[in-house]
Amino acid sequence: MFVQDTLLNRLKRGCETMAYPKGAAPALPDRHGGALRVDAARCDAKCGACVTVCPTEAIARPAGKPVALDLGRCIFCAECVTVCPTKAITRTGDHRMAVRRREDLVLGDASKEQVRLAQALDEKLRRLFGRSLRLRQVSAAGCNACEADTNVLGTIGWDLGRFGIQFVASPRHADGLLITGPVSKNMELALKKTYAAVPDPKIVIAVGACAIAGGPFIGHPQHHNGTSALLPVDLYIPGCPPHPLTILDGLLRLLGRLDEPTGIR
Amino acid sequence: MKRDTPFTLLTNGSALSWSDVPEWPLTEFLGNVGAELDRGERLSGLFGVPEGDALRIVAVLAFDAGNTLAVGRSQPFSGSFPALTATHAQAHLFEREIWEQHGVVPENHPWLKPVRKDHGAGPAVGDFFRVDGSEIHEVAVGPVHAGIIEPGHFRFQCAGEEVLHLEIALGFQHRGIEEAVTGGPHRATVYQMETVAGDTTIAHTTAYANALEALAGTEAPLRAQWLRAIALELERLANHTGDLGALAGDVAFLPTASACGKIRGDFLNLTALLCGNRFGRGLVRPGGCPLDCDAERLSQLRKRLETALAEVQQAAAWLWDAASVRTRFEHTGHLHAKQAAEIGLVGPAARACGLVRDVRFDHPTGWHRFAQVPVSVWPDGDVFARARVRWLEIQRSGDFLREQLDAVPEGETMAPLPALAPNSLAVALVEGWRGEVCHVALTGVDGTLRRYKITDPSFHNWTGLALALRNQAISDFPLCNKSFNLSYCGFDL
Amino acid sequence: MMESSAILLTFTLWVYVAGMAGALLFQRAERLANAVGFGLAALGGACGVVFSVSSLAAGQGMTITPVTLWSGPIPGVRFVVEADALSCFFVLVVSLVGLAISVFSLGYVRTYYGRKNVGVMACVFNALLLVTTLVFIAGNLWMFLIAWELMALLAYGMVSFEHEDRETRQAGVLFFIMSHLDAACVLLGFLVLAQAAGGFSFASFRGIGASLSPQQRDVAFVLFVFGFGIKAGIVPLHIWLPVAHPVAPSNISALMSGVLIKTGIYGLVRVCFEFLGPPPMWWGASLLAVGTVSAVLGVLYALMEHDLKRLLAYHSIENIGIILMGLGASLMFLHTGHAVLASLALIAGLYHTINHATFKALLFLGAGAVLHATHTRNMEEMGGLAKRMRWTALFFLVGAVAISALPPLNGFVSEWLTYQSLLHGFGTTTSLVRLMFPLGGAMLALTGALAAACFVKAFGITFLAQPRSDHARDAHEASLPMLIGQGVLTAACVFLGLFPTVFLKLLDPITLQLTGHQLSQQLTMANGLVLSGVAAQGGTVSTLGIMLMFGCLLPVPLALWAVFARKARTRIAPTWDCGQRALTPHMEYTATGFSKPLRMIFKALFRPRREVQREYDFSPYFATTLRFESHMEEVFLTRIYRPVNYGLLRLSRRLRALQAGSLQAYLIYIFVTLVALLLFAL
Amino acid sequence: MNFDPLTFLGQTLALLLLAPLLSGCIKNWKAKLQNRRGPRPWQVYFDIAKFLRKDMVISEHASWIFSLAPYVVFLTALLAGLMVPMISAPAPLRLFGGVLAVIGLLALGRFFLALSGLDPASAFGGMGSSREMTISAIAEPAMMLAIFTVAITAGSTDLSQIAQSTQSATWKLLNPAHVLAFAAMFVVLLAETGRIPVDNPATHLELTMIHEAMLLEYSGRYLAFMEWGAAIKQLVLMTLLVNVFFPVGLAGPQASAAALGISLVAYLVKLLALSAVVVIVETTNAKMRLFRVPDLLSTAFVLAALAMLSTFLFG
Repeated sequence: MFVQDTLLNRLKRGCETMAYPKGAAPALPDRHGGALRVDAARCDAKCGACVTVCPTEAIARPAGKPVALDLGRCIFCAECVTVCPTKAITRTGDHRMAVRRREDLVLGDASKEQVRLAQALDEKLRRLFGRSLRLRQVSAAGCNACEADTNVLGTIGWDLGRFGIQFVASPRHADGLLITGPVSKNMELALKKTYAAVPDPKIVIAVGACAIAGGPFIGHPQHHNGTSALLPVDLYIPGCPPHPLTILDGLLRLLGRLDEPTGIR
Repeated sequence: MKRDTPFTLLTNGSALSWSDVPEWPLTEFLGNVGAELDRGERLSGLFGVPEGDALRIVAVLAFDAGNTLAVGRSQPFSGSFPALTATHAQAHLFEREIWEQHGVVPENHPWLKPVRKDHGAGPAVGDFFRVDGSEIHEVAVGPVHAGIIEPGHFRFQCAGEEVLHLEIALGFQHRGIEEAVTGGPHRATVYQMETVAGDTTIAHTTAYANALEALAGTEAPLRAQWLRAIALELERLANHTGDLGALAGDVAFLPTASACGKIRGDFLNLTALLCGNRFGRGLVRPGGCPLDCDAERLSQLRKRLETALAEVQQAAAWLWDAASVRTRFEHTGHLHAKQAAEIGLVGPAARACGLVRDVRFDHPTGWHRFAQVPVSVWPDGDVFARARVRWLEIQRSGDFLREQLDAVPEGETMAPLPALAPNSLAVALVEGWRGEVCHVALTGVDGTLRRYKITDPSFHNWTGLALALRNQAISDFPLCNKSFNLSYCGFDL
Repeated sequence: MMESSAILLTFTLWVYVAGMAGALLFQRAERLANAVGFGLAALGGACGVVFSVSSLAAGQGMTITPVTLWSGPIPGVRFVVEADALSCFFVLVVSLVGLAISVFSLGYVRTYYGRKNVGVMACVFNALLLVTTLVFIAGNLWMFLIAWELMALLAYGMVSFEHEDRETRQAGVLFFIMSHLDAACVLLGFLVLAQAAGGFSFASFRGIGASLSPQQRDVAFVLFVFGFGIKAGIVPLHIWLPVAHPVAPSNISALMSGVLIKTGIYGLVRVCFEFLGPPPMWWGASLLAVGTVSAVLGVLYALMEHDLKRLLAYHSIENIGIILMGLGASLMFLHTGHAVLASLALIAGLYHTINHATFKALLFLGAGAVLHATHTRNMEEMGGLAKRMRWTALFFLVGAVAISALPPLNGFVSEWLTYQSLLHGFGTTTSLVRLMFPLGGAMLALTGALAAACFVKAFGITFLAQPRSDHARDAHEASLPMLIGQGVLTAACVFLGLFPTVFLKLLDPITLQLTGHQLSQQLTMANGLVLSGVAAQGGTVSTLGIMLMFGCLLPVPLALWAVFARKARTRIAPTWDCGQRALTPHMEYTATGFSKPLRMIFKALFRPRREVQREYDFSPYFATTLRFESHMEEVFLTRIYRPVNYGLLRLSRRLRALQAGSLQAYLIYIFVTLVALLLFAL
Repeated sequence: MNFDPLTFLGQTLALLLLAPLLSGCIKNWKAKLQNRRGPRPWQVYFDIAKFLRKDMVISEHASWIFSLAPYVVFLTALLAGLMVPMISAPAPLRLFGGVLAVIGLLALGRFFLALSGLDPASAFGGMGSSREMTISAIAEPAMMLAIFTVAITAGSTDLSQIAQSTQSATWKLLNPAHVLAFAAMFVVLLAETGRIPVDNPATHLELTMIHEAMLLEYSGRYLAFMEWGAAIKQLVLMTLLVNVFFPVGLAGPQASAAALGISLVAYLVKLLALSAVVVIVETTNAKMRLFRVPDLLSTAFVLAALAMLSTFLFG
């Protein structure tokens, strides 16, 4: 009967949860490429190849300054990497991209070649949510890819529960919102009511390029180009969709559960 | 075999000039469409093409038995048109959409309500259908659902625990893709096609690519078509495994739920092996597939595919073996074959009612012309049947991938795409994992896209869920909902 | 000492008479009639309470001397009054409930100003109290039957007080017929006894059963069970109760449910324990069985109601069933010779009698206040009254907790005593009948749980969430006298719940008189704090202890609040509605929806029928209208009463043929009867 | 009146601390059986501590019942726990109530929990209350019959007395009456604490919840008290099952320190064994259709009735 079968199978396979963050992080798919890096020295002021090719106008050319790449609007299509003649924009293969402030995602200036990674919450919030964080997920016009990769964190491989992080049904039980999708006008009322229903103190996490700046649909009149138009956001996790490892890294970084030094660059 | 029909026939993934599309006065056009539907044909698309301030209605019919498509259009008209829905239920959502997008009123349409937005006030407003009776109470499960799922509004009319009527109001995910594509293809169009429904990226992008290639008069290189077929089946495997796990999770059967959660991640990583993105972003482009795969990568894909298929075999075996699961699945959310045919269900939901409908079988295009995937059908039309159809498709997709990975075609994977022919219409159908994805592209005088219509399989199937819930216990709704597992953003575009 | 209580008793009766006269006199001035009538009734109730408590407290010192109230012109017909311990207990019941209802009525009858004759109502109310008291203290058959008949007539008058609508008139007629059925049975029963005893005084009836032949005793027992059973409302004789009680004005329904159905219990106790001598086993077993069936069916039917007063009426049947379980067990223990257990079971039955009187009257008064504010009895149109009628909600909640037999209130204490007696019953006999005790216990548990479910529905749908109608939205709190009336009964419930050992002392003289044992000492431990069963280690309970422990443990959550949540703020926000536009009252749970699962589980009993009419213009997928109706079959009505009714009608129609109208036919009938009589006389 | 404050305080602390740990262990083991690491057993402490500190959002439709219910649920569970023998046979509040008082207190907690579900006027709360009261109404007679079986053989409703009398005749543990009563009580335990075959504690889906649906509107410290009360209720029912129906190793009234130590160890071992059985049942069964739960509970009633009959047959 399947009861013995399942129990035996269980003993054979043992614990299938990954060792991360204690052990090494699982490798990103080799063609994924991870975060982007802008090498200001290599970018010569006259060339604008990458600006025209970017589908979400994430790259701007401020006069006299090196190119400014906004990773929040980037959907990681890597068109700019292939088209840049001097290889100024490169892929670092690094999964760590979550930031606390929106401007930390803009790369290009001399000291800001790469993403300034998120600092943990302040002492009070970290003491409160450090070991028990319950999030209410709201899909505001998300295309179901960011939702799927947030959902996969609950499966046995990633096992979000071991950090005390849990997705709950009612906003009353939640400590914060995890928002995906460019926040369509049709979802505006629902998102505001959900945010109002969460008891303080609460945090807001924007997952995916859509939730940060509108993603591939940037500029459409049907939505608000991301969450920051409506709610104060505490954590931005870029990507289209962000790899589960990136989302998990962002959450753990937010709660200060990652012991390795953050601000290395 | 040719059938005497007034419509112009064309094969899937091909184009014809806008003038070749037969044209009739409005009532005659609707009469012809009604006649074809009475003969048992299926309506794949019915949409409006504005001409000045007047409007033409274009119909795309799928003659499954004849393995061909058919198109026809009405002369420009304005004001209102007699609704087909009175006699053919499968046209009901199309006509509501025409009313909402173009303002022409379908006369005596039995259920004329907005499809995506309520003219500025957001969806799910206004009067819902009410059952009268003193003990009836409404249960409204609003846009924000429990768990991680897209928003949609379900209004139940209940007598205690029993659901008498379910009305579904969507539109929360509306991002305005069709409006953005007109005048395209722009820089962002292909990325928007990839995110029409995030979990059906390959199907939608392949349909988009086929349509543009048809308009350009070319075809993707064979190896590219092969790579697209591989990616399509990987996407199907990942989603069906995820659904089996979710169905087990909804009845709290932990062994299969936990195992399938992990195995779905493995299948997504196989797609990531091909293109770096777990959902196949960047794998398919009009003109072919930009990223080629060397032999070593394919053998690694083959090896990891075997382990994943073995694991899903084990997990599914537990599911079918557990009696407590079976009592929950059987006779829940039942749909008859006649109902499924009348409301025009597609995909696994239709095949679970015994209808033999599969675009890879009826209208093969791309690599499916050379390699056949048998159609998975199950007769009963309840949750158990939908789960079994998913399990059969996992096995058959697995066999197809094994067979194809052993015989890899050679050649280029990317060819430059010539300019699109002006004033021509292209229809591309692809069997996504939820069912038939239908893209119709119409170019204007200057070769840019004058009108682009996307029909996600969920557009056909949401009515099926509303029907399946009648006279069911409300505690079985999540199970029925997950057995359909329809896309909200695919419907809302 | 005896002299003063007799004076007090006669004074109480005269106060009622004065109340009647005063109410009639000031009919014209409604306000005055109300004040005088119900004021005097309240005074009479107070005196009755003082009388009964003092005489019960006197205990052994009570000598029973029959007093002739009035000897009329007809020889041999004398109205004798005799207040022994059992009578005093029931006088306490009627007086306490009468007091509370009179105070309540001072405020409640204001709605009838200008519409109905308040003076008549006050007068009949006083008369009812007077006559009921006389029933309890009747010394001989004449007094008992006259008082019994008057009680039925006056109650009929009150049931059809609002005779405008047909439903009330029909209910009155049904009540009238059933009252006279039970009066007939009781009369026949007493005639069987009187024929053996030679006289009509109750003193001569005591222990008369020994001199009767077993068949005669059984016949008398069956007649008494039928007679008193109809008045008490046990299943299957209950059909009049849920019809009559709801249509009466709420204060009268409270009196009927609280007191009038107790006259049936009084009759059964008086007859079975005193007159009919040592009971055979099947008497007790049948009472226990009927009690269990009444309890379970009563609560099941109550669950299906969404008319607040019908729901409470069905609960009366349930609680009468529980009382009968106690009495039945007591009779069985008398048969097997376990006198101590018999007195424990009797105490359980009597304790539940006064408990039911208090919390049922409280709930009916609460329902009256709600009806007074919302002008409807249908719970589906109420809701949100807790915020508008704060005190009535609190009192109704206390009544609900009490009737659901939840600690620490009085319902729990009496059911605890019943469980104790059932538990020890298993060991009293070896015959198969001892299995009835644990099964009875299980059914009592089912009844308790279903009662809790029913009162979560009743309280939740009526008082909580959003108001479902305009009436409910602008409901206002009841007036002061109404609140005081409910407050008196709430205090009684709390007292009877927390201090059972104090009250048990009052029951000593009764058990001494009926079963020859005084148990209050044996049941009291830890100087009155703890109530214990009869067996040595048989298990104890202390409701007062539980309340003390609640107070004692409260600092635990409060300390956690102080330590952790000092800075936490509270915010009022709309209910979480999944982010949709707004929650409408139509989305709240309905009373029928609440009890639907139980209706499906017990569908063999309810036989629910449902009709769904679906209309559509073009295709079945798009219905234009959908109607859903579900009905339940009144099993007793359709299976027992209706066939009997039709049978009688058919028979009477056939007999009408005898009335042929021709003189010759009548002469022949006379002749035939004469011949028959002559033959019989040989 | 032998009421000594030491065992009273000891047992209160034990109840308060052991209950979250036990539900944490069950969650952890369920995760282990799914091949995942899962939340640590003391995770429930962190959750409760966080909820205590957080602000509260209360529905505008809620009345004072909504604020009273958490305290009633918490205190009734605690009080019922103090009447059940944990380590030594005489429970601290033995005099204040036997098994009938324990069932009554848990019923009082459920009464107010159901009312608080109806109060905020949301359909889910009403649904949860209706299902909770229905299931408890069907479970109650089965529980009472099982308890009657044990109480009759011991001749008392006092839990300590029952435990000691069952303990004294060791063969009594194996006679069919006790085994059947234990089985019936196990099924009732699954129903009362909302475990998998009846209700899924870890579900997200409001329409399938029973117990959780009533808590959807609670937040902050009220939610902490409600969760804690539910955990204590689960511990009380398990202790009832373990110490009264299977009182192996339970120390007598005036037991020596050694006997108390053995009793503590035996109690913890039995408790964890019972939790293991519950976990295995949970991970290998799907949740029952709502209208099949009464069938499950009527089988529990039949088991209890058989237990009763067997006391009659085997004396």
